[in-house]
Amino acid sequence: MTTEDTSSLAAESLSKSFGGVRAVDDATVRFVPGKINAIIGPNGSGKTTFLNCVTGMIRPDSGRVSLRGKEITRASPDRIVRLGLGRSFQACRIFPRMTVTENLLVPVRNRSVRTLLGKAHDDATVRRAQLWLQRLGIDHLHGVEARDLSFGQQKLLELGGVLMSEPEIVILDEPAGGVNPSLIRWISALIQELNAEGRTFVVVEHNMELVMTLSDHVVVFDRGRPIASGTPAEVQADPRVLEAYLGV
Amino acid sequence: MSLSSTGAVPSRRAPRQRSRPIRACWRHTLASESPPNLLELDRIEAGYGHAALVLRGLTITVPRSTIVCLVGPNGAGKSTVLKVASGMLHPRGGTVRLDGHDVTRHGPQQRLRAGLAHVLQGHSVFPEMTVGENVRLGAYTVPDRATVATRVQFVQHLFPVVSEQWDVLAGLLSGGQQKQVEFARSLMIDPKVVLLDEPSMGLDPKATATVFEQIERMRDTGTAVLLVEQNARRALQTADIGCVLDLGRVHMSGPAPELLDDPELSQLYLGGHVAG
Amino acid sequence: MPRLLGTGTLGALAILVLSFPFLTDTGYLLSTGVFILNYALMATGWNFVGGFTGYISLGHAAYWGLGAYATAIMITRLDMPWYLALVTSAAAVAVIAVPVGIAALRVRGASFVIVTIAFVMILLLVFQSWAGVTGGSSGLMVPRAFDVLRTQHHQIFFYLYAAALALTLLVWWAIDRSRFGMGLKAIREDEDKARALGVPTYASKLVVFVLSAFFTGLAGGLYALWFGDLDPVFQFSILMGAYMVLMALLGGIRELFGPVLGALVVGVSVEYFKSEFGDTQFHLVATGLLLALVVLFMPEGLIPWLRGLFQRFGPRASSIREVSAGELAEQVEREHAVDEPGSRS
Amino acid sequence: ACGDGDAESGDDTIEIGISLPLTGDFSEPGEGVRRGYELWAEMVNEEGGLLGRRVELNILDDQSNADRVVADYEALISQDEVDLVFGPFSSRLVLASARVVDEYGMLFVEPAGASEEIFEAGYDNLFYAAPAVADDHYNYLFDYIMEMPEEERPDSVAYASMDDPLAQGTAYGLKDKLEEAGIETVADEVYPPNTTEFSGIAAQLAEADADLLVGGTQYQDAVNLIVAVQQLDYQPRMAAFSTAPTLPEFSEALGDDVEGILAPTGYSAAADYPTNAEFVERIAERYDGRIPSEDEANAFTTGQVVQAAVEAVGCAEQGECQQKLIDWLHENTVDTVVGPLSWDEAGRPDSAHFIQQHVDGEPEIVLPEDQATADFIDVKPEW
Amino acid sequence: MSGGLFLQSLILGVLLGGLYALMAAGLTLYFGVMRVVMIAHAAFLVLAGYLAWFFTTRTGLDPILSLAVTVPAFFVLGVGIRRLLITRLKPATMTMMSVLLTFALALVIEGLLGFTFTGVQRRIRTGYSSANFEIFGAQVAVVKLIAFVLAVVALGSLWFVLKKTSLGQALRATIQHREAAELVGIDTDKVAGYGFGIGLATAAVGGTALALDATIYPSLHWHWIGPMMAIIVVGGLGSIPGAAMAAMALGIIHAFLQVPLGATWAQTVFYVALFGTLMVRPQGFFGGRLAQRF
Ligand SMILES: Nc1ncnc2c1ncn2[C@@H]1O[C@H](COP(=O)(O)OP(=O)(O)OP(=O)(O)O)[C@@H](O)[C@H]1O
Ligand SMILES: Nc1ncnc2c1ncn2[C@@H]1O[C@H](COP(=O)(O)OP(=O)(O)OP(=O)(O)O)[C@@H](O)[C@H]1O
Ligand SMILES: CC(C)C[C@H](N)C(=O)O
Ligand SMILES: [Mg+2]
Ligand SMILES: [Mg+2]
Repeated sequence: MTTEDTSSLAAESLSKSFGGVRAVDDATVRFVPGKINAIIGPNGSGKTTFLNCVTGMIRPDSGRVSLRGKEITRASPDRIVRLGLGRSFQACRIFPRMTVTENLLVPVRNRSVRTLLGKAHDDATVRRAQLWLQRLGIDHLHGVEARDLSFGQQKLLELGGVLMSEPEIVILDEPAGGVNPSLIRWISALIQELNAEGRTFVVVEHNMELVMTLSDHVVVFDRGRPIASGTPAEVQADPRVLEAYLGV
Repeated sequence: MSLSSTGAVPSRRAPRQRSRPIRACWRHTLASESPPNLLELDRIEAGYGHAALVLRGLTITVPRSTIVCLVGPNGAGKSTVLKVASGMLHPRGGTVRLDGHDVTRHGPQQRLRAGLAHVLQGHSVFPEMTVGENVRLGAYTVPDRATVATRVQFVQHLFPVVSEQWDVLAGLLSGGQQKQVEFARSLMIDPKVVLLDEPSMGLDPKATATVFEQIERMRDTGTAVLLVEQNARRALQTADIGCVLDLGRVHMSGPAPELLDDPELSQLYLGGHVAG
Repeated sequence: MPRLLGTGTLGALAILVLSFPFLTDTGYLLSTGVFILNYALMATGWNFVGGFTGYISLGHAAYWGLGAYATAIMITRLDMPWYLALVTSAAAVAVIAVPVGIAALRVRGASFVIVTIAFVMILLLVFQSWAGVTGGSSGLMVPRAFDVLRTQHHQIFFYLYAAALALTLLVWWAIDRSRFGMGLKAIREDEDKARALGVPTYASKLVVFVLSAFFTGLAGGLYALWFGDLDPVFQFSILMGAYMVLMALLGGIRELFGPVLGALVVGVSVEYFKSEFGDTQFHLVATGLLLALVVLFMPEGLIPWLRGLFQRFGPRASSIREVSAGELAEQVEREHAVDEPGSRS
Repeated sequence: ACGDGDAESGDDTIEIGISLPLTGDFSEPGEGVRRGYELWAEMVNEEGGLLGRRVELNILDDQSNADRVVADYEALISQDEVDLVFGPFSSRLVLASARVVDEYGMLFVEPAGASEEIFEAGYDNLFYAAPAVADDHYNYLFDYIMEMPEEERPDSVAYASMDDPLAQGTAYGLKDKLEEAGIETVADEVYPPNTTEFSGIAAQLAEADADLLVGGTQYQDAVNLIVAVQQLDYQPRMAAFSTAPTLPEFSEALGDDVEGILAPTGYSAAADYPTNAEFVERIAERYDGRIPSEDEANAFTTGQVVQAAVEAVGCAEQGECQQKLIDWLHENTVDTVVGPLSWDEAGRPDSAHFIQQHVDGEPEIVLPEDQATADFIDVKPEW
Repeated sequence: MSGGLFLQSLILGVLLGGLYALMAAGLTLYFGVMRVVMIAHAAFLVLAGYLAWFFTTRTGLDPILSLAVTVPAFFVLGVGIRRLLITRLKPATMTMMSVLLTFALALVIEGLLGFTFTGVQRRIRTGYSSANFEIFGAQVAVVKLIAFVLAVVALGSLWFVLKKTSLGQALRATIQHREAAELVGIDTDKVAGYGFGIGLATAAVGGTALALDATIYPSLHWHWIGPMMAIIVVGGLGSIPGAAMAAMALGIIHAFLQVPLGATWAQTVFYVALFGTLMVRPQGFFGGRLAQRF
């Protein structure tokens, strides 16, 4: 693959089918480095499955995924994270029996034995976690067991977990789902800041308002393959998109 | 006991006539000479385990063929309200009345039989049963096969997923598809009162539209709908009455349109007017 | 407070343990003491897997038995010196645990439990049938390591066990506080999520699994040297495995000293039950009831339960948003002013 | 009779510690041994006790577990501080307990540790209170078979044995001799203790269809094995099993099917040794007219052996007394209900076992001829 | 091996396999419908066996008649156990904790059996205990045949209840999402109770069938736990037809292996099969795949 920008993520004709269902069907996607990419598409169009293939959670049947020109198709999820790719889950996943802070202490990208055997609760890390919680507006809950959080709070916490691993590329599966509109605004502000710091974003979202205001580049999925891509404006104008997704 | 409680209703109403905005929600419903309230939550105090209270003396009433929409920050207690209403969580104080009868002590099944349905937030399909089984189970309490059959057809027509994926294990569906199945399942009965916890979460625009259509349909067929939505604008556009919940109290309430135009509200709870 | 409590327990335990042999000289009490230490070592060893990853192994007796037989065979067949045999066999057990772990850790929950049961069952059959090497059902006699009176023999092994236990606890503690440990606990909570956050789940599980086997095997080796008579039915029994779980659970699997405390309680009561209801099967009933009570009423274990009692009176963290949306808005605005955690990568 | 140490061992009593398999694999013979011990104690006490002190038995149940039996003797000796110990039942448990007793330096006379391993371990404090060690249990039967005329002599043998020192000891003791004599082994099955499913083994025995079936058994396994081969309709011409046929439960479990089944036994009710008559009589009155079983006899023998030593040496407590008792037994011969016993330095008795056969439903001694109470049935009736 | 022995082993294998199938079916039922690993299942089998034995020795009637008492009794017992014990477990930790809880149950049962009936091994002796008839030169033991028939009947009715009644569905819904199940109007308590009751009822039948032709003693259940667990994993946790088929297959293989390998080594076939399954197909060969995704 041609040498590209340091944080380029691309998928070459990925396919994944489950029994009969072709969840992802020969999808080729190049995400714009350093920008906020959005993926939209009807329910069941394969967005999440596509992300699962990209992040190594499931093995694609065919096709290849590359990060900074390096192939990562068969790499294990944890290795991919270490390469700087962080992702959040749609049905939000947190560690129920851990406190909010501990939830953020889990991700460790450095694999050296010294780091691993080092103290988990060391001050620097804990302070960093605290700052993230503040930016997400849930720092007052730091001592609470995650299972006691409300749904939206859990979504925020999950986002925090992803950000703690300081990924260069952040993949978010419906970060705004079930989140209060005001918080959505803060989240999008946060995303923009982090993007300004040079992180690439890939956001799957059904909240069109958010997608249109936030993203620089939009990919539209339908029946497992990208049917259109471009700036929000372009995409919004595209008849295929209107027909397949917006349904107006 | 149902007698005494119904008897108690009018006497209780009197003092609340002149009450602070916290009861506004309820007062408003009186104003619009609407039929008796199907669901009444009266000065509810509730919390989880030993932890502090989540709901602190909250009062909400939902009249027949009305959509009351609860909006509020995450963790305000919206889902908790619904759990209390459906009997999944027993309040520490206050009373729950269903069609005038005190059901505070009743469990979910009793309230279901009394005509109250609750669609949970997040995923509540039966993951290892097919979409078909899931939908049919929605009509578990409906004895008449014919009715079930017609309703199945109805939801299949509403949500293509249901018919297309009829034999797929529900747990394997995509997030949005699962929500659609859940909603379809809730349409298998026609209850007097429906509690919907963020039905449009994770749905694509088309499905969202369908869902809101159905909510309106329910309202028009006389159902009382208590709707929790984070997609607040959309929700308030559909709803008759809006209640803003914060810190476990009714922070503000009134006719949905009024709330929509309230600047302070839209700033704090509706995320302002997202430019663009 | 908890730190203080911890060190307190530690000191108390240490003193109690080390002074025990001087408090009694009847061989029976001594041997009971040794047996309880053996339990404690096994349970703590078990807790490397059970406690950190939440994978419940009912077949851990397998490693105990393997350690015991390996030591015995090395001494009798290869006539190694006892200390060499002890260490080598523990290591050997760890090596054996690698392939087993690779196979067993592929599955979670019930399947895992069943696999561990199956493993101990296989070993039982093998060690019963392979009489040429293992002595079959007639068991295996281990020559005495030290030529001393029986009571002294007990005393020596009491201290050997105590040392091994101390070592094991140290390692557990080190992992518990480490980032590695945090990853393991994440696995216990939600394995897939942990992977997605960069925890190398499979490797981590395997590491603790092998460690666990090692220390359990060590316990076995010591047992062989101390008790001196191995019987497959006893060495490879699910019951023994269940005792390990019971003890760890009773004390609290998230606690450093949980298994030790559990071992003390179970060990004492089992010995008591056996001597009380010796020739009836009543000790089983008693043990069963104990296990049931723990599972039903203090699934978190004794230590957390006690701690809970204290905290009942102390202040508790409330999970409610105590800030209204308004305040939160301002606060967040402020956040944007202060330094960006995101910038330090 | 369980482990509560309240049996105060003052000067006026002699407390004897015993661990027995009252439950589990060996429970039937275990119970037999207990009956033997208790009868002995009763009779001694009637006579005014040992050295004028009452005898008290402190019996624990080891559930047929090797680990329990060790713990039991440890407790009995160090905790309850008993004055003497008697052995448990069956070689497996004797093997395990011999060491702990030895390390406390106590005399260990045992009724049921017949297998060679025990004596090879070389404990000088151990004595097996029965006529012969396991390997020699079948000696008379072997001689008899050899004297049979060619055409009647079984020319194929099938062995099925529990993986247990005694059981295998007896069966393989015979196997070695027969093979040496050129009689072909057509099947040789070994099963672990606690096996309950015998149909597979039976299928092969039936397939081999040997003339002589030898079972190295304890109790229940013998019953199950026999029923299993019956279900496959295998009819050997001769069948010999260890231990089980010497127990009263055996014929209760199998009814008439026991007819003609052979077994080695260390005891004959008919033998006219001193004290035997009285022993038989006492058993009869205790257990409605039944003749003593081997295990009752061996247990009683154990008592007699220890009694002889104690009375000769004149002491019975822990400490150097025990060594005196041991030394005395090494020097002397003791008259018992199984005949005069003396031992080699490892504790092996040096006489021979009888061969018993169920004739008309009763266990009779058929070998050796001079002791026989009934004639040997050459061809076993169908079972 | 000779033709005669081959046929003989085959017959023994099939008859035994039928019994395994019934035992495993009960075990997999608990898991399939409520994620409970019922370690005590084997103990209940032995209990039923003892009751049958006790019944026969006391009344002198045929042990099979004891089913009239034990089956309903065990059903009620099952409902009770579920009510009083299982419900107290947190759904999150259900699988793990149920292992331990039912393990405790097994110990208690074993203990009580030993306490009341002593550890002495028992065997039911009926007129037909050693009866047998011949087909193609191979012998078929009457008792084994009866046990087999019992197993088949029980399995059949089990299948009917779960497939042809709404109970089956309600059961599965209950375990998969309790709250949701209640919200669609299922009486989750009652339903799960029935599930457990049925499971134990199968144990009653299985135990009686077992006791017809085997010795029973309190600690016997340990010998069954291993093979049965292996069977239900190979068959696919929760899949009753899977368990039945795996049981039959392994039963036959076991019978054949006994000839060359002998009793003990043959036993390992169950565990070898188990590990094999994990390597090739962790979810088992017939098991409905669990709906897990991210
Ligand atoms: N593990 C699986 N097994 C079987 N089918 C699956 C699996 N995962 C996904 N699918 C199917 O693949 C299709 C795409 O699912 P996916 O979750 O990727 O959709 P999506 O675009 O994320 O939808 P949504 O917007 O609702 O999240 C769906 O039809 C789903 O049923
Ligand atoms: N199971 C529980 N145990 C303890 N506390 C809980 C539990 N569920 C919710 N809470 C707490 O109760 C408060 C209200 O929770 P609730 O789920 O009702 O909020 P919500 O309004 O539904 O928020 P969201 O919009 O995010 O769903 C939250 O602060 C939460 O921390
Ligand atoms: C002859 C028998 C009493 C021998 C005893 N059964 C033993 O195990 O050695
Ligand atoms: Mg998705
Ligand atoms: Mg909510």
